[in-house]
Amino acid sequence: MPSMYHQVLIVGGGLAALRAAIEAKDAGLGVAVFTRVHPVRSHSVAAQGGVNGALANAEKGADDTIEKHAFDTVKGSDFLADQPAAITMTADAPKRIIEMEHWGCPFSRTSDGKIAQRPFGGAGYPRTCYAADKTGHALLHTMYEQAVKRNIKVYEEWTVLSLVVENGVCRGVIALDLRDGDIHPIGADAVIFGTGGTGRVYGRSTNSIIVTGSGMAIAYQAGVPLKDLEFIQFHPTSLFGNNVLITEAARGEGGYLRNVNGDRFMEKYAPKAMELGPRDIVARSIQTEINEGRGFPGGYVALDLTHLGAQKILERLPAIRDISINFVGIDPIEKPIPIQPGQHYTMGGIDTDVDGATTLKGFYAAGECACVSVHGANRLGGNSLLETIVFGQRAGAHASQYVKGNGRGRPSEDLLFDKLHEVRGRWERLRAADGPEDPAAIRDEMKATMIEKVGIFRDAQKMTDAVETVKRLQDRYQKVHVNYRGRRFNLDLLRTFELGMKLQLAEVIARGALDRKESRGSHARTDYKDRDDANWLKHTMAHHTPGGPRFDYKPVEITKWQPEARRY
Amino acid sequence: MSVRDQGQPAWLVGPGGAMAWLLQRLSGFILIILLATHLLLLHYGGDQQLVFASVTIRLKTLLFIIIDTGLLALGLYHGLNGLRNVVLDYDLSRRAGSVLTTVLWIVGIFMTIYGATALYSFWAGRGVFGG
Amino acid sequence: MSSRRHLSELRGNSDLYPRNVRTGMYAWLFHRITGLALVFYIILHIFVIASVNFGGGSFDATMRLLTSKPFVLIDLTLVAVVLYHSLNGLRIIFFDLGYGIKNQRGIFWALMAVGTVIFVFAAVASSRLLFRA
Amino acid sequence: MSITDTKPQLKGQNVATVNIFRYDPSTTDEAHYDSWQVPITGSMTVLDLLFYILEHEDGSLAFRYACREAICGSCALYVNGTYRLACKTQLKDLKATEINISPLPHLKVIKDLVVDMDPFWEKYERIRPYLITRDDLPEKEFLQDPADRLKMDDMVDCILCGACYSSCPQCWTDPEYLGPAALVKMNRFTVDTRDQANQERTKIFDNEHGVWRCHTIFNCVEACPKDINQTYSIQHLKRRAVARRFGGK
Repeated sequence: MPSMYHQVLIVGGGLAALRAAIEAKDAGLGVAVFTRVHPVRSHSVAAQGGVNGALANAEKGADDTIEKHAFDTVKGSDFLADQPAAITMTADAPKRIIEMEHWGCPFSRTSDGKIAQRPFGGAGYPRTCYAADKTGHALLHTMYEQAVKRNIKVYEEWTVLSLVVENGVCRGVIALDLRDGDIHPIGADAVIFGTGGTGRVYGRSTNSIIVTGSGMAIAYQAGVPLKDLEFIQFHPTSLFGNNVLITEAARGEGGYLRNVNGDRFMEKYAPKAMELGPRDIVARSIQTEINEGRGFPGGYVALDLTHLGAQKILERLPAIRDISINFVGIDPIEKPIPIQPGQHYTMGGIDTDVDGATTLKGFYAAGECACVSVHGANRLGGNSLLETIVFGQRAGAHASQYVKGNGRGRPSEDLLFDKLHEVRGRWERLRAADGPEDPAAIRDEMKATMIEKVGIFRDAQKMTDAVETVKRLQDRYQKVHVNYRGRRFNLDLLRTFELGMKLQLAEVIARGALDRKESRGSHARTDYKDRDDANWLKHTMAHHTPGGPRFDYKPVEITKWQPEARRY
Repeated sequence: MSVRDQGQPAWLVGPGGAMAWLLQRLSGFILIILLATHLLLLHYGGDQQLVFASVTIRLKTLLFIIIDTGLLALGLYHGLNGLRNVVLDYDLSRRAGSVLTTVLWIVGIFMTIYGATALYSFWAGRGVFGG
Repeated sequence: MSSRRHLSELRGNSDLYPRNVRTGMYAWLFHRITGLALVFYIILHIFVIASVNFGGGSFDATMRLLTSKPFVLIDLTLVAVVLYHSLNGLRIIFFDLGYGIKNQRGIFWALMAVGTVIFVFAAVASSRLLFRA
Repeated sequence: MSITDTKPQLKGQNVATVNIFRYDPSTTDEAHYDSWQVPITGSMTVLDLLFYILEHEDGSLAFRYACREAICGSCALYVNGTYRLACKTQLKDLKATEINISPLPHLKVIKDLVVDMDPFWEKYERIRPYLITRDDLPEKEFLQDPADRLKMDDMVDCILCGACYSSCPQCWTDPEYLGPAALVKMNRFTVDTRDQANQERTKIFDNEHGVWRCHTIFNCVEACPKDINQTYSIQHLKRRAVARRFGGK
């Protein structure tokens, strides 16, 4: 069977991937989307609170500007963000948001009919555009509608296993069709990854179960460096019990955080911003309350919305209400929601420039899997949806340009099939794996280790432990077994395969964190409590080697604002 | 095959259905009124026995003729269109659908004429078949 | 992909027909059954009435048969069928006008209560035929 | 801990009998149910249960999952005779010691609980599920009254899980019928003040495989895990089609 070929091959079905696909399709190129789940099932759909853009629609935000948005982003990032990238993103923001509106996104409205904006953590103005508390759902469905309109070919339930590289140029991918278990080589002139973060490396994650980080790992294995992966965001408010996200909008709309004594403890930690401090600070504050015994039994605090009144909750936060009724049986109109911090976002990722281009020619990345870097050490709420639509578009546009200028056409069958045999060999070996180790046990231990030892508060002791544990788990993974050897929809095999990639990423995260001897943004060390701009104002770059990651560092681009102390 | 072309298929446009739907509702509603009258007067009103003599008398009254003609025509329309709706629920090709519609119209018109001969013959003063 | 093959390919699925039939589906099923019954009845009815064209004797004979006790019971069934079909038809018309869609069950049972009352009246009226000397 | 972290211990736990529909058309012609005794914990959901079986009992089980918070629409299943999202259905709410899990009825089974949603997506695509504008776009956003936005509120909540499509008797018998989800989407655009394609849209839904096949049976409303009233939308479209016949817009 001859190989398949598409000019621009998009991997992933979320907002960034679809936005890139739309851009490439509009550029007149042959586009195909390969996605692990149907596009509308992608994790973008679960985003709740909103998307930031300096539209200045809200009354209190009338003098909001792109520059202020960029500054808030940089300050929120604890100055690790590349400032030109942050400026690019915030400058594109209004265009992209208006475009989504023109495409039909059902944004909530102000009384004069404009897109409504609400306050969000770490932002000086209400600039988070929203569609109730289902903004990701509204945006993703709109984006998919546009993909349908453009007749973009979607390969559903295909998962990419490897990149095909020839002389430093990306020439395609090797992908698995989950429905019949066949592995196919697919040639391409440009490959764009929009594969999402790596949340499920951690326990207590708010992410979809499909957020495995496999896209990052595949790029990493192909020699593309991963940047700043140790910066993992912990969302302050995830539902106690199963860590379903409770949006920041709950606080943006005026919700209070209370400890077991009923105190609004945020006045101790961020007296001005209170509950609307940036996520790293609020998450640490909550964890401190819990650690110091002022949490509720079991380890949680309360998110109190009762004073907002039924009407506001029903109008602005209906999904939050549904979630807490469904999962913990509590109606936030009547009682506070039990919450705890949970892993939420991967600030780091595949190293890209503002056009999504990587060190590997013809290979692009956008969205959570990429690290441009606009989020630096801590992402502001509402900037992740923005990142997907801005950098999805930019990656799509730049990849199209690249294909038009440097397109090499169909790669040779030899190249593709050589790679296919290699990947299929790995896959078949795993399919036959019959060792003593249970993959589920390895995964559970990895997740527990990561959340406990490379979690909100970190120190050398815990992280050394974590690195050792991950190494040990990687050894155990070599002796793993799979329970099912069939071909069709073999979840057991796929999940075990993904576990191997997760373990690689866990190692990158833990080692990068151990090496970074300072506290910055989400990376809070109890043994190095302060930010150290003299030594650590730089990006961690992890390169793949057979023995584990090799690290070097890259300077942060500081063009406009000099680092200052972060107070809220 | 798990790959789906997200094409815009040439959608089978028409035949509409709005009028059929609306008339089904209208005829249904009028039928309820007519039928109530019909049943009240014919069976539950007064103490009349249903015999040939009384029926012929009533059938000579204009009001009854109007009501009964309405019942006849609308009842047939409503019933046969209902029948058509039932059949259309089962994945009929467009061709079969139009054949069905035509057949039902013919049946309906035939039945209406046949029923009407009975109604109007008495109003005209005699049975068509010389009764 | 052909959607027309589904039913045969699904044979293994024992949940082919849902067991959780609820008010709305019962209402529709009975509406359909009573509707079909009434189509056949109306055709029969036209033929019977048209028999007046064949002369009085024939008609009176038919009528005597139709007012005999068993037929009064059949007649009552007919009343029930017509009542159901009319009242549920009204319910559908409400929905078509945009009313009561969110209270479809309540409306169904309210109309059924109305139907029961009317039916009792009809039954009393018919009983004169049943118990006549 | 997250959904897959806990392996419940049998000791001192409640145990439920779980029957799961099994069918792999690539290897066998016969479908059957497999039964397991599974220890259940307080807040365990049907999805947790499926993961438990996948990881500890039978690695061959196939099912769909993603967000586990009732927003992605992957895991609509037929559980104890009712359409449910596996992720938001807690076992204790089923109030049963025996749990029967089947794939969405009336859709072709790919494997076990995974069904072929292609007919569903095909209908979705037919209705032109995207905003159509004709005039020049405004420089900034379209202005839309909050009251007009509110009209779409019910419809934009749809997560396209397919439960309504699977529950609709018209979809069972007429494979060309657009079905509740697609018609809800259609209504979402017809009531959107920004959309300018109502004329074309009417042609798509005003025909014998369109809205007129809906007989207000309400199975879709009963099945919907997001409490969307599909019938409301479909009835709205019907009235629009009639109004259009008489020169309405």
